[in-house]
Amino acid sequence: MAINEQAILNSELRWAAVVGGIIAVIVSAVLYAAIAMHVNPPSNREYVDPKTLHLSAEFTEANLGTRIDPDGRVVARLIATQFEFVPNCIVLPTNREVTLRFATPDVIHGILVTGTNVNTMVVPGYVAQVHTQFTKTGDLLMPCHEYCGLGHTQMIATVKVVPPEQFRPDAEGRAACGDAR
Amino acid sequence: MATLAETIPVPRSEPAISAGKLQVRRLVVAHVWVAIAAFAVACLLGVWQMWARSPLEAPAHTAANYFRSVTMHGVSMAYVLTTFFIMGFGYFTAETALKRPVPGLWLAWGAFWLGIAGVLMAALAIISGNASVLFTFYPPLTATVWFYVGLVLVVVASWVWCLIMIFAMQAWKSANPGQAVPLVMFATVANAVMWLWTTVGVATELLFQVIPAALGLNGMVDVGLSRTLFSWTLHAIVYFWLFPSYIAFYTMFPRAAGGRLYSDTMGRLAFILFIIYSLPVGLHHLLMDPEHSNGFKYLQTFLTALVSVPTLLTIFTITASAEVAGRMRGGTGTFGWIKTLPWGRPMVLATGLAFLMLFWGGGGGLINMSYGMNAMVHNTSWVTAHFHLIFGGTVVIMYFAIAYVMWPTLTGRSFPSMRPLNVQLWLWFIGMMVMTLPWHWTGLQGQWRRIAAFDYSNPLIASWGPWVIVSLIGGIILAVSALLFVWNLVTLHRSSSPRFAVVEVPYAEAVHPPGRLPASLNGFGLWNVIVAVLMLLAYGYPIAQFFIDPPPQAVVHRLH
Amino acid sequence: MAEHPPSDQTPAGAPAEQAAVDRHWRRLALAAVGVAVAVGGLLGFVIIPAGQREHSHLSMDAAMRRAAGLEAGSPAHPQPPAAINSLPVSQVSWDPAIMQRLAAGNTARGAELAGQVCAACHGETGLSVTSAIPSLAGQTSYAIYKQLHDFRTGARVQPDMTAVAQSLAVGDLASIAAYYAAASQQYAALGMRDLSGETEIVRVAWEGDTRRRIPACMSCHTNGVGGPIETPALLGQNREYMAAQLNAYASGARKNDVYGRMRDISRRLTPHEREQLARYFQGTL
Amino acid sequence: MSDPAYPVTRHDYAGDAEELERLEAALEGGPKGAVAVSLIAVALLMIGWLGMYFLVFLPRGTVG
Repeated sequence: MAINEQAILNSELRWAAVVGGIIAVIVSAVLYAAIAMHVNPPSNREYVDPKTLHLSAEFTEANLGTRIDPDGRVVARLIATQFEFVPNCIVLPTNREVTLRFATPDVIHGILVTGTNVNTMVVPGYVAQVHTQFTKTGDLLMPCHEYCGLGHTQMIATVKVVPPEQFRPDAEGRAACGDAR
Repeated sequence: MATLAETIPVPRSEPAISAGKLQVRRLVVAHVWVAIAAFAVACLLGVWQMWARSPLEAPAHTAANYFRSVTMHGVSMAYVLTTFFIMGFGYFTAETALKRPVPGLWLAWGAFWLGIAGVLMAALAIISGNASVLFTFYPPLTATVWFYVGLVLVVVASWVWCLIMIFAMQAWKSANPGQAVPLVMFATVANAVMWLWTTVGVATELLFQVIPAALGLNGMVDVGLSRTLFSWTLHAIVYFWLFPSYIAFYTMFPRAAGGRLYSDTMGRLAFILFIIYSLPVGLHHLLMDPEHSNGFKYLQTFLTALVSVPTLLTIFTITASAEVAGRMRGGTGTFGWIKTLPWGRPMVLATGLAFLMLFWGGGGGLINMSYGMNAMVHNTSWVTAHFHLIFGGTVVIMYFAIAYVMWPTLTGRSFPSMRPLNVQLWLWFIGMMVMTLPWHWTGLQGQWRRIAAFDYSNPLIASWGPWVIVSLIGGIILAVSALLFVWNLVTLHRSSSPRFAVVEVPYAEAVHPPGRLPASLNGFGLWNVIVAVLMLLAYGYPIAQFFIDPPPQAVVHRLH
Repeated sequence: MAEHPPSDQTPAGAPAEQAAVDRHWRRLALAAVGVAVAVGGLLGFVIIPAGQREHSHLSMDAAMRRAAGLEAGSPAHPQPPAAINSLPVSQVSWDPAIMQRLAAGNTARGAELAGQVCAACHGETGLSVTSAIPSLAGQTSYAIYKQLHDFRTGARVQPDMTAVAQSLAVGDLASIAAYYAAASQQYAALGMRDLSGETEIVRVAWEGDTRRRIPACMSCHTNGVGGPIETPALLGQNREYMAAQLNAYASGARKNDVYGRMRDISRRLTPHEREQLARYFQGTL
Repeated sequence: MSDPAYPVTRHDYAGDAEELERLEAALEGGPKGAVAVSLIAVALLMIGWLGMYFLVFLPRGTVG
């Protein structure tokens, strides 16, 4: 029964309460993921100069790839550049916190790892950083997902996720894919 | 094109003030045909792009051609089709709703030709291959300056339109003190007001960063700042495109269905909510970007959740309006009224199909905007599916329906049969679903965007192949529908059927037509203040941070 | 039927009454928006970092600073140490001073140096005298400067060039690079040579090979395509020189390409492809 | 498809007593149908969202 204008507005207000409930559910689920599972969108306001990236201490060529940092954390450092990733393949263990750090010397790139939540833009001027734990093993694709120029299509890397017992870093703490791709 | 169509006033409103001739007729037809031309080209390019990404061999398939095509597709759809259609529709509503001549028609024609010049500039730049940067403005990859200047001219033309719309409403209000601005005009001006706010971001980016870079005046660019300024525009621009659809939902659909608008007040509130919540939410396009902090991303995620409110309110209000119509036509029971709706009328059918597609597109959008959850789908085909459902599914299908309402008024002829119109709408719906549902599926598996071809020798990618072919079929259906749309309008221009002397523009009335309204529901002063405050809170520091602690800049990569 | 049309039910009437209604609406709107921002801000800047900091062992202050973007890193995770030292492969830096110098274009100093030092091998206008020596015509100043600088620092080794580059100041290298970039503009015809090659070679040159992750040569190696600014143009370059460089990259004998891009790509190409690409890009007049 | 005069369907808006009577009758019956349809739509929407959240997003592991 909604004949007079007030009755119509009341029905709309009741509906607005339903809408509010939906938003509350979504916001709560997001908060749960953020607080209980430490899920955030990757955000890292850490500068690195793209013009001198190859001269920087961290993102020099010999320093790229997976390694165990002095504090025991697994960190992979990669360069996204027109039109490839350096290195082109990285190896990482499952069920262990890993950090991926990306930088670019040229234009905007982006990465995702197929079948996982690993996803970030790689913006010149910043270190793009993703903390994650891989839950399954396999050779996953890591393509560039932001248009970066005519060679964008060929810009794909491999993330080799292995069981912890197969993750064997060398004496310096480095682990590489070897010839595998 | 022969004589001008004549209009008669809607029942129960003041008599028409002019001699009854629609003065904006040629202006509207010109704008809408430019929009349709761009749309048709973009549809055909879209099919070729799907073909190129499929396992099938596509002709002329090179990376350079692909990115040229994607750029043309995006620019034609997002900037040309929308802007010209919205301008044309705005002039149409201003005269038919206010029943006054639109002020500054010569200025409107000037803006039209300015926009045409801009479109030609941008189109030639794209064809030359020196603007293959897609339709987004993301330096350091920088196109030739002609591309950007051309698009700036289109935006300037739209600003002229905004001012004309605002001025038309103000003039009407002074002539009709204390009266409610008709909802259709209120909404049109709401879009103009929102668009002026929206374009501040992209205009700043273009004028201070991108165009100087394209000209070679600066060799470096602050990439984070440019992305942030573009994001300012990137969400609200979608609502700029969507506004005509919502205008049709509120002011055309209820009448076409044979009933009344359930609530005029809720319509006004929905349009106001679009103005205030579509702007301070653009950072959700940068959720995966490193240059913004979690806190601001969360704040804007929260505000994005609120922008679902006007859409969900609209769903209810329009469904209730449909129920009123269905019951007036004899429907009974909880669902019986659905059957009695006149589904043979294009506006009714289009609204129903638009809601179905909005369900999928909006549902995908709720997932995209959910903070960390965006990582699951960012820059995958899922997102492509989402915005094609919103754009193609809600925006464009209602543009069709609006054109089918405007054309009899503009040509003075009625469609001999509704069948080709309804077939066209059904084809569009089927094509859109067939194209986008596989994209959701492959996107969840990680199929990424913006590449010219897939390497189907990879087993994972090979498993997507059949789905890509299915979506190609959807694309072909869409292209057929687009061509049928053009055909439907052309036949009306060429029809030999007699012109009728009087044409009524079928705007819906509310169950309770508004009397004297609060100033806030009859104008935009308050809402402009609120937008300013919200933008300051949501975007103030995220933009200021680039000046407080300037990040290292990147070398411009020019494409010419 | 009395309700139709119920215009007297909507707020109406005297202006004073209307003003009160308007004020009510203003307050309501501002309050709604204020609450929305306050809740969103509280959750984003306080509650989430407070909930996440346990995992990152951060103080509340540090977690909130990260949430607000005042310091780098996620509130939920410890930040890895940034600095680990190793040596770069090339010392070239695109700092604004050098960029400005290169952009400034041709100078008398550049012309003079080029005439004295370079022209004997590379020609007055950048067309070299033998196929083993690269032509400089058609190259950008960035491309020429990059190589000169690398010769100077030893990042790239070739006895003659190393000696030449080390005898000149960095600023002079930039002047020479700017001179040749300008002097060779009239040789745009270089890019108009006839190109022909095997279908597969043409495909690699223009489209690349996604399966082997080889981007098209032409997605970078032509001016104005938006690739890395220091990339040399290939059209018309001398075959013998190009083939030698591709092979040197493949073997690792040459490694001044930043991040090993060309070393990687050259290794993915077969020796036959390297030879044929060099032949293809030289073209015929 | 026998609606040749569309969009000129003035009989829908006769504005006479008969029409207003029908309108009033229609309002009497509503908006329970609209409530039902809208609730079903948003219920499906929420099932979809929560399904994606619990079945796809969370199992794929933490990210940040």
